[in-house]
Amino acid sequence: GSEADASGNNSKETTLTFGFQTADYPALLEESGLFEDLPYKLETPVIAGPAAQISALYSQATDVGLVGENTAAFEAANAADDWNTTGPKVFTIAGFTAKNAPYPAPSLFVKKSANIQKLADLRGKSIAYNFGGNIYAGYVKVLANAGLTVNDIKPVQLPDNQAAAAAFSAGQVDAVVTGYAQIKRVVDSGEAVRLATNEDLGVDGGAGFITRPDVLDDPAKLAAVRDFFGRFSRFYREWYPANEAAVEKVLQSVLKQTPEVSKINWENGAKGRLYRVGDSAFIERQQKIVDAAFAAGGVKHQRDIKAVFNPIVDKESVPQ
Amino acid sequence: MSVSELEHPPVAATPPAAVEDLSPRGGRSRAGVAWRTYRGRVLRILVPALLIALWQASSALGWADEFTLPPPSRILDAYGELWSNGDLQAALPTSLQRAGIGLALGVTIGLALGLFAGLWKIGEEVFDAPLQMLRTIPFIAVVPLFITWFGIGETPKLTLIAAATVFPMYLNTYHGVRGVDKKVIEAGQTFGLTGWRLATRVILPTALPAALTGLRYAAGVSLLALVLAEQINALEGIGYLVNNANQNQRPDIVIAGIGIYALLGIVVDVLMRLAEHFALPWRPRVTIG
Amino acid sequence: MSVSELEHPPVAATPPAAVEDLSPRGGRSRAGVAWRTYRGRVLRILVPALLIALWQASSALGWADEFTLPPPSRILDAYGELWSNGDLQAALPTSLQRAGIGLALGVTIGLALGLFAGLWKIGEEVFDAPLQMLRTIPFIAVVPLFITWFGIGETPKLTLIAAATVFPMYLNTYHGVRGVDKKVIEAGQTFGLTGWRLATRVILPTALPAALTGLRYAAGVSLLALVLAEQINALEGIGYLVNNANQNQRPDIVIAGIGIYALLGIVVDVLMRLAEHFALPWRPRVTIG
Amino acid sequence: MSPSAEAVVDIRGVRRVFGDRAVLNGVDLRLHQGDVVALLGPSGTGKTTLLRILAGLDAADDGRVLVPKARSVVFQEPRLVPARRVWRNVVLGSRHVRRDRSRAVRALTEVGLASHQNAWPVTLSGGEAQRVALARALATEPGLLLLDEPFAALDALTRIRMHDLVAELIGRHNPAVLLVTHDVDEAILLADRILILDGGTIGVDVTVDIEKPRQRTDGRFAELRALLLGRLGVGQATAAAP
Amino acid sequence: MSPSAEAVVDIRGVRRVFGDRAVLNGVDLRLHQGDVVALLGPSGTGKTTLLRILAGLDAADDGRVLVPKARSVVFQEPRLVPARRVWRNVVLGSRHVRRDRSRAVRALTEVGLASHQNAWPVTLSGGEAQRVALARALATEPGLLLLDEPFAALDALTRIRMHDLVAELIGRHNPAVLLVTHDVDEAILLADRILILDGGTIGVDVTVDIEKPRQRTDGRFAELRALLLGRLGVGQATAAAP
Ligand SMILES: Nc1ncnc2c1ncn2[C@@H]1O[C@H](COP(=O)(O)OP(=O)(O)OP(=O)(O)O)[C@@H](O)[C@H]1O
Ligand SMILES: Nc1ncnc2c1ncn2[C@@H]1O[C@H](COP(=O)(O)OP(=O)(O)OP(=O)(O)O)[C@@H](O)[C@H]1O
Ligand SMILES: [Mg+2]
Ligand SMILES: [Mg+2]
Repeated sequence: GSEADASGNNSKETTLTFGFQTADYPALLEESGLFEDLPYKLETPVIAGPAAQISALYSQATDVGLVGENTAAFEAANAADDWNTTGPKVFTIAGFTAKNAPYPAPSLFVKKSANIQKLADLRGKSIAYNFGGNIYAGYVKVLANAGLTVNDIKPVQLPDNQAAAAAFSAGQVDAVVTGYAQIKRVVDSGEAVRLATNEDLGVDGGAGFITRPDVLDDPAKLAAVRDFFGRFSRFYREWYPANEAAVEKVLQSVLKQTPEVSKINWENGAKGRLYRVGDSAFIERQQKIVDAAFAAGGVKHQRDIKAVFNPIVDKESVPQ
Repeated sequence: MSVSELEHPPVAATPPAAVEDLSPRGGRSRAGVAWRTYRGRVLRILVPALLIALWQASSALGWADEFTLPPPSRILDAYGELWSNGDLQAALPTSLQRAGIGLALGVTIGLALGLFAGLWKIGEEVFDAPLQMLRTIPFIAVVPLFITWFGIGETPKLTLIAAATVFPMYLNTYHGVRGVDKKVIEAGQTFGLTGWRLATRVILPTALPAALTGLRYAAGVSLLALVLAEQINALEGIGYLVNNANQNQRPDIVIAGIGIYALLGIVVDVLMRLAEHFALPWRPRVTIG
Repeated sequence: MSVSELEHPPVAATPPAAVEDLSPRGGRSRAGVAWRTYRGRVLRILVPALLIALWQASSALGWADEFTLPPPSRILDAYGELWSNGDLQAALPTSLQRAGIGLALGVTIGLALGLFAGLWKIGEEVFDAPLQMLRTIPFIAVVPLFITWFGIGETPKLTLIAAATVFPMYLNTYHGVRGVDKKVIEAGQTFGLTGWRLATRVILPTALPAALTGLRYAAGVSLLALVLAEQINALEGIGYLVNNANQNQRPDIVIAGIGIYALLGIVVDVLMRLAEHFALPWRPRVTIG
Repeated sequence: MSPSAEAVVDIRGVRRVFGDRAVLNGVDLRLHQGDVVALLGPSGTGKTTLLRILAGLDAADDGRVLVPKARSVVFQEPRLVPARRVWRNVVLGSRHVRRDRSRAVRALTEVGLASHQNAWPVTLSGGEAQRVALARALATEPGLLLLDEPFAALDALTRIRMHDLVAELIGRHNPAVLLVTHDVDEAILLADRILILDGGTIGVDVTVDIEKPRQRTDGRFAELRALLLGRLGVGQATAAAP
Repeated sequence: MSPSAEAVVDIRGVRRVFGDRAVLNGVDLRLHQGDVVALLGPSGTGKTTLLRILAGLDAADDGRVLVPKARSVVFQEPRLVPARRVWRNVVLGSRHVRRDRSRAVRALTEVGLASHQNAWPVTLSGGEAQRVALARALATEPGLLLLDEPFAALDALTRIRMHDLVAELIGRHNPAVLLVTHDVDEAILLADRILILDGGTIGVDVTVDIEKPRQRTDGRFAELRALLLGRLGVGQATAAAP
């Protein structure tokens, strides 16, 4: 990181605390070797769940946190004050998605026996999902694209992805918004089919990286953030696709994934790239998701959420 | 020494060091009794009220920011919001019904097993180990299993609440039964009581204080279990409200929800105190001061 | 009737209906004692073993599919995997230390408050209401608040475990103290015991069975609380293992984790039984059959 | 004692060991229907232990124990169930408690406690509790009545009333009775036979053949009293003199 | 009674009401240092209630109660702490329990229970438990000793030994003693003054001026016994005859 060296001489004393939700990230970052000899100290606590991530961020236990791509937008739409006037309390500064992934997530899966050929057929059917993140975005876009409201279907909200997948696999619901890995069994056996992918639904999927304004105002921290995303971008572009064995090994040993699941995850992740959060088409898609969530009662206000997407590290994330 | 001397003792107003005056003291004592009675009620309300005042002050003085600990005034607004949306009105009956049914199931099972294991060695040998295992199951991790087995209707919710309440009831009943005075049990046996009648006439009434402790604890657990249970396909309920607020970074509603829990906890407690009062009239109440 | 007639009674082998033979029966009785002793140990192991056999059978017979309820054989493999990775070896000491410290904190506070509230009316008036409120807090919903207040180090984890264990300890101690025979307390007071010495010499030893019930319960709770606590910035620990496996479609590891919990639960139980055995030698153990 | 009848209590060579001390070390005892036997002995000598074995509450370590099925016991302590009102304690073993309330009240009236029928045991005085325990035992129809110092907490007048009550019950149901007491006069007044338990065996077994009602003024009474007190280790001069 | 000395116990017009029954209804009592007073009365008449008020365990509803600070009580039941070994029960109130172990053993030896010093209370016989309670009271140096039927569960010989023991303690520390008993002979043997409590007040208050050691054979003894038994409602013929 030569550019970071230039920005501050005592930046070795800067600590960047980057909260991840799963333990594979710290392991993969280390494995890649791209994050050695950093001009600042990097800490990578693992904090499960978006709510806990946001708490950690607000309480300054972390500087940057990994959440869903739309988490900050939902925060804005839920906030008591309009962030367009008060200024955002959190920014999404980067995002990560796997376009053209072989197993796109979130996707809509339906039971064959439920006789659902198109989104509109979901009327009166039960759909399982979990609140928050991409799954929820997928769910509200399913409704929006199908031209349905929550009153036209039987929504089944469950605590997490696993529970939703379990309900679907056990035949308790007609449809589910989830990833392929979770319900592989029923799809492979032919009991269920995929009806729509994230792209069909207008959900990018993947992760969002959020931070506080004061982190960006601190030059040393900002420099560290820029440096980090520069390396992180390379990590996804170069290292991850080229190191299938190493990645799967980490997924298996750290996350205890089965070889099958870890392979699915690697194949998806190998297509993964950071994207520009300043991209207007992207922001427009996010606005649609928030609007759809508002229609479904998932957020409290209909707000313009443009302001939470801060392109301050877009240059490092997506180098030309 | 004449009688009148004793009634108006010249020096006895300051009795010698080794003597103690245990006489009841008319006026002071009546005030004392009243004071003790009211002190109880007042303190029970005053202490929480003070905590709330401190909390509001900490916000006003900037010790805690709005996000870390929203001030009580914000919590009140949250109640207003929940009330005007009708969330609260919908949540309470639903949740109380769930908690109630689950609790009834769990307590019945726990009581039966506790009695059985307490009364008969073989009961303990058969049920104790499985129950010790049951109680250590982290329910949060078995939600998918619950859904697979019990579906997504009311069954998994009630099952979960019942499962969570069985153990406290069991453990306290068991220990209560084991703690019943052996001598009194023997007396019952001598007069021809065995099995069920010995249990209902001697052991259960005498173990009732412990069983009620279990019930009191289980009642609290049933409310807590709502938070887990109502993650499963619930659209109303206090647990759902809290979960939902938690996912939406609404600490004010989370704390409002905790407030409802606390209130319900106190209601349960008052009810249990009444129950104890009526169920245990024979029990002298003692404190050392 | 001669003595020899009595010792070898011609008809007394079938005594008249109204007469009962209470004689100890030599051979049979020794076998009986041995049988009762071993039956206990055997049943305690046999019952869980049978449950496991049933479980394996249910997989073999297809009552439950591999994904929702993997058979015991798969769970064994999971243990193998966790062991060879060194996860188990890393998890146990970390988690046990956390649970232990949290438990020690919570139990100390709970014991102190329980004694205080049990012994002095004012203690109850001051602490009972706040504790009744504390116990109804759904900890699962306050993990984010704990992060806000206590950061992401060990503090929030230990605080959470301690907070979860205070109440069971408090409640049982309190009820134990209140349940101590008034007559014995009076005897202590008469012989000049007051306050602390009355508590340690008369009330605490006599209330110990109840306090130990509380400890036993709190120990279980401390293990359960790990699942929540180890959501916060933990990279090892049993709670972490379970959470992680749950998110990564490894029901076998989830169940393996539950198995560890169950095992720890039983270990705790055995330890508590030993503790009770040594702490309560004065207590006759009774069952009615 | 009617030698023709079959013994209803028949124990032989009963041993009971606590730790390394044989509290009972070969006790033999036979009682027939209607026998009233008093058991004396120093404190801690094993009287209660023997009663517990006869009641079926404790098992002998060795020996042979045959007793009637229907037994009633007045324990050395009242042993009332604290959670049940006095009258319910009296009909504790009854099959139809409510229906037997009148029986309970009758028994309580006999011991002079009808007014306490609805009290909780904890509010009773020592003697009242002991009388409730007595009423409980007397309300049954036992084949064997075991009384462990049942009158210890009673004043002289109440004690006489209770003596009469017990005598009446014995007349009515004709059970075998074993009465533990420390009062030698009481033993002589009530019993047909007096035993002294000491050192783990029954050392003295005398038949009282003074016709009833017995008078303390009777020469044979004083003689027997002196004999028993002597065997209990109390010198004539100190206490045994009439 | 030494009229010149100041009374250490001075109660006047003490009332105690349970429900709507005045169990004590104006009791007056003065005791001086060294006074040994026996309290007789039918069962349930309020003797224990009065003792509890003197012990400071219950409050009078009305009246005046002055008692010494240092009081020892032998309750009607043993009231041992079940969770503490016998010797620790004896020095229950002591500040330095371990240091006082020898004192405990001495007291236990006096009541003949040195061998039970390490036993748990639950294993004691009725009389043994009562003797431990006695040892516990005698191991202190009270200004007022309250004894509620302390010898009820003891055999004749042990009872005599305990009488001696109490007399010795009284000689040593000179406390005021109030002894509740149902045994009229015992009252006459031990007390300087005998009271009978009945109907809520002290109806009889007689001074015993027979010189010690008192003999049951003494005419004045028999006379006093007859008087007291008469006041307790026991006819001469039945039980009071010497
Ligand atoms: N807490 C109470 N509530 C109601 N009544 C009570 C209570 N305590 C005692 N009594 C009643 O007061 C009366 C006197 O009781 P107390 O124990 O003083 O009698 P006592 O003279 O010691 O009798 P005893 O010789 O049988 O021991 C009894 O009738 C008893 O039932
Ligand atoms: N469970 C036990 N464990 C150990 N020792 C015991 C047990 N039960 C009784 N003992 C001892 O056995 C002896 C006899 O006790 P028991 O109660 O039979 O005496 P007792 O003759 O009834 O005396 P008392 O007249 O004092 O009631 C006592 O020394 C007692 O300490
Ligand atoms: Mg005895
Ligand atoms: Mg009394």
